[in-house]
Amino acid sequence: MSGAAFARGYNALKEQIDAPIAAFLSSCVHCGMCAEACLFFTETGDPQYTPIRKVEPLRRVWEQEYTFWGKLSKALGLSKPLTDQDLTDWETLVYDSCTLCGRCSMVCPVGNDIAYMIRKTREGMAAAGHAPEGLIGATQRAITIGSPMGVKLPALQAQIRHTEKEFDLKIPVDVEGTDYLCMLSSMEIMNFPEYIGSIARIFKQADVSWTLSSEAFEATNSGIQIGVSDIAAQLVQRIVDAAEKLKVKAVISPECGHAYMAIRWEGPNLVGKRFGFKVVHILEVLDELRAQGRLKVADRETRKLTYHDPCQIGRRGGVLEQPRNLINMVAENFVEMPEAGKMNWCCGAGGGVSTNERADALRLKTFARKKSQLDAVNPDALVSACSNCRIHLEEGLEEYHMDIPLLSLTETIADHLSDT
Amino acid sequence: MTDAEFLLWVRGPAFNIALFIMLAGIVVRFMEILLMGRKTNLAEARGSEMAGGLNTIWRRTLPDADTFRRSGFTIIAGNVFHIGLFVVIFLFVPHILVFERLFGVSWAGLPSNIVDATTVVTIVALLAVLVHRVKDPVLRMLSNFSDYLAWLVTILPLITGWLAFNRVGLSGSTLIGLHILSVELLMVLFPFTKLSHAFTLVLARWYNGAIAGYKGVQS
Amino acid sequence: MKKDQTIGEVLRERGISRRSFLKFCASTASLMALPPSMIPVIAATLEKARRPSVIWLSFQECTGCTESITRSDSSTLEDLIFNVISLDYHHTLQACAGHFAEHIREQVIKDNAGKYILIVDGSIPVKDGGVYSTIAGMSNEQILKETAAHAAAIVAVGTCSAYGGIPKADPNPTGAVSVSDLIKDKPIVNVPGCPPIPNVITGVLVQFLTFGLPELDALGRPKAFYGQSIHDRCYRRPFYDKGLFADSFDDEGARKGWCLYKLGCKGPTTYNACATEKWNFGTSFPIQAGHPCLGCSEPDFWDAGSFYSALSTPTENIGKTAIYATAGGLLAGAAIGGVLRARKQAAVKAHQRVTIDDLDKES
Amino acid sequence: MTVHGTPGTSPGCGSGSPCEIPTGNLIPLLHEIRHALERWLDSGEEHAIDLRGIPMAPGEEDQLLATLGEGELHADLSLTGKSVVIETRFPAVWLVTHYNTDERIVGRYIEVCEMPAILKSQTEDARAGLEYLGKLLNENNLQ
Repeated sequence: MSGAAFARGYNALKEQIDAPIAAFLSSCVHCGMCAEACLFFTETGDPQYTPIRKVEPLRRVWEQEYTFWGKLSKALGLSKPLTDQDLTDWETLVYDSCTLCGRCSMVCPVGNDIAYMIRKTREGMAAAGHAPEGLIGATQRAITIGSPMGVKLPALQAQIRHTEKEFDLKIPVDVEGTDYLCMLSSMEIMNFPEYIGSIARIFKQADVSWTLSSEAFEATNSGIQIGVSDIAAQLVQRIVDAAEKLKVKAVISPECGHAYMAIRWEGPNLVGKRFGFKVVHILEVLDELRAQGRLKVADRETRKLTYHDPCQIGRRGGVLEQPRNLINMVAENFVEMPEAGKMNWCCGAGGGVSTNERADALRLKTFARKKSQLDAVNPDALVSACSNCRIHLEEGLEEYHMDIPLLSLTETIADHLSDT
Repeated sequence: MTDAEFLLWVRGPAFNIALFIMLAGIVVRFMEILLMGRKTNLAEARGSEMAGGLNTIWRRTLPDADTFRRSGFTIIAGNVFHIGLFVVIFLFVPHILVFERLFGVSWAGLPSNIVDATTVVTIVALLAVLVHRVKDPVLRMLSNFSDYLAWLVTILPLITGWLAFNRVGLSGSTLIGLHILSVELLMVLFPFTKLSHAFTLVLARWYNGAIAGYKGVQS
Repeated sequence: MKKDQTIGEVLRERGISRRSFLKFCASTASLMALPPSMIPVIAATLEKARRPSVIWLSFQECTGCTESITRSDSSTLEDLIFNVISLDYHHTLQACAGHFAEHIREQVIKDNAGKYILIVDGSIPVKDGGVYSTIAGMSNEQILKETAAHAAAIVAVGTCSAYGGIPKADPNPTGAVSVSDLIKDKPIVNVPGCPPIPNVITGVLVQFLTFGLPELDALGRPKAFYGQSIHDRCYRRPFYDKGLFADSFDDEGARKGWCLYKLGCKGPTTYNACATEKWNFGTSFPIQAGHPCLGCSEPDFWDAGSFYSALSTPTENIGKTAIYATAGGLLAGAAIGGVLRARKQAAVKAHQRVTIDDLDKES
Repeated sequence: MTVHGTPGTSPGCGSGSPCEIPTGNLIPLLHEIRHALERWLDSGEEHAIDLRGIPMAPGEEDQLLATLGEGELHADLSLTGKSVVIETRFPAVWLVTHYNTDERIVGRYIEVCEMPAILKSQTEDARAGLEYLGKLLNENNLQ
């Protein structure tokens, strides 16, 4: 471990602190309410998981570098400077026990956006070499191979061929001048290939002009999860380049929650310029098609369905009504879990936690929160719109011996469309 | 120093010093925050920063039902002592006279005996908050010296004020003098402890709401 | 009149009935806030007490205190006590003057050494050798020290002698001090007030004759008379409790007799018997007359901020302080904020690009 | 008993206008008198209340006096200034008022007893009277 790495991390923390963070840290009254909003605390009862505590390295840097009194007390030896050991101690708190779900940011009485600060803290942690192995590997694969899961173009092409054959339709690739460039997450290629077919069927019926890109199909962004803006910008740039090359009007984020966050909200800021195209989530596109009457439903789902709001799509992304409109279009019996919507509980796998094998046991433990939410409504099937959530939900349901089928919202829509 | 001299000192030079430190401190703290700046958001906005910010400033005062259920004690005790402090500070006629001297405006106060009762309730709530802070594992872990100091300088004026109003123990001048002195201690520490949340909270809530509002997200 | 008579003997000699004496004892007991059951005890003790010799010295004063006791418009029960004490020397009242008067003072000191009571009104100027007030070529300080040396006890009547009073008010041109500033080795009973309530002056003497040196508060005042504040005994206190205040001297609240706190009443910090004892034979007292208490029985009452600004308010110009503080804060904030901003910009400039090779700790 | 609304009294505050808020001392005072009267009847224990020691709003004392009323006995004493002793309409409850020579009140007590001490003949005075009577007889050779 080199001192140079710590200096780089320390500087990264200094770079991240802005007026909102200064306002947040000035306002914290140590009331502890964020703990009750965090599933890592509620499911373990361990006070170290209190969200605001996770930003302690950032707070120390703020206090000692950016407040007059903090600087003074540091000079007088009244406060300890941040050390590399502190970062080592905080690594599991910043990465393993935070999904950046932002639920704490909703309950803080003084209005602190704690998730915003943890995201920033990760910049310093990663730059100082304190990111978890799992995330480092995924990030390296994303840069070198093009996808965190190591999915390469041939794998996608195989899925495309398979899907074209299965549904007897054509999937456009690298078509210039379409309305939409559709992005995917590698989980959708590897684990849930039905997604590609669903999109193709829906768009065919609704007569949407769209394409995939062979140069940029991966929408997920490990750079954001690990907290390295430089890398995240590189990954976003690939999509920007593809979108500009294909001259599309808009880029569609896949169901994956943090991919949406990465392209829609962080993307322009990462690459440092406004996009010349729109970025929309697939649910926004589908709901718009629904509103325009371009989706025709053949039959309606009779099973009792409930919907899990992926944090980055709902609470942090603002796509809350669209999934409900869409489910109600195809289902007769849609029920809400308690606290659904903007206050929904995270599945436990977001923010890179699912990529971090070290956190597996903790991640499964916190699934108890989702279980109790599900138990309250006892649905026949669970719908969601994030492949990362889906993988973890499946694992969790199995772990807790719950026999509830898991559906992708896009696929559910596709399955109930009339073929005409 | 006789108690008359003491009262004169706290009403005179000491008050001036405390007021100066508090106001200058607040301004400095504000500028420390604001001058840190914020990058322009380049993502296409879906909503309004201003609307989100303003909404969150007041909306965050009211917790949602489930948060209330989980953090009931913190919310109730917190609200009781905050509302109590508001009533005691801003609706007690002798206090309003101080604000009148400072700002030139005054408003109607509450009957003093109601303020007196509110003071007792507020003190009890603050004591409960302290017990909670010491006993609750999360709060115990989060708490540092500054938290207890802030608690102390908040409850002291309430206690001394109650004693002064009810004229317990010492002479009238000493009681009022001690009360004013304890307020001055609060004023001096106000900008430099977490008590500063009283004004930075507006910024914090605004930023939170603005970040959300820009994205068209509820907060 | 013989010097060693008891008070009872003097009274009987003067044809004062026992009932009249009881009546006097009753009003005195009331004044001392003693239960009426104590009246017979006071009567019995006082009757047997020796008739004391008294020297009254007046220094820097306005004669208000003497006026207070000797109001000539009526003969009062309080006169009784002055009839029985042997007021041997009083600067202002004595008929004789000049060297003869001073001779009497010296004689009394000599004849009653260690037994006489010294009453002082007025403060003592000590600046410039005490030239600001002299009697028969002696400075007040000299007279006081000489007379106090053989006194049994000293009663400092009025706020001037008790605490310096108005002569001592800022900037105190004569260097006025109180009796207790100069005399440290004698029991001193302060009877402050500007002037003190006449009954209280006699009451203190009765108390002294009856029970000896009274219990004093921290400011040397007999607790029996100064034990409670004006505020605590004020009939307008219920208005204070209910938050009903007069805002000016001629508003509705003033007419309705509401609390005068906002008009600067010093009742809460003033310890005196005005609110129950009242003035002019129980007719009224300042608050009842519609004027806030000035706090005249407290030290430095003249310098304790405006008579008309409320006790809770700061005495100095806080509006100005607020403006200076804000301006100072803006300047300091701009300077500090500028430094912090520069520090942040330096950090941004010092940014080292993070690549995937930097992520591994081993790298 | 309507204490607050006793006819004939016009309570005032300060400069004579009606007093909105009484000190609230009136009713407790009447209770004190009642308890004292009970004790005196039971055990003969006497009780006195010094009205000057109790804060009263202007008019409240008038209300008290109107409530107590005037009973059968009214004695004017010529002391140093007048003193007036009346038995209120509640027997054994006395009102003793001392005036100075200007007929201003200098003291006022409510006494609960058989007879206020000030009414009783004083042995010291009696002794002096006896002496004077003897002297009178002696001087005039009336033995």
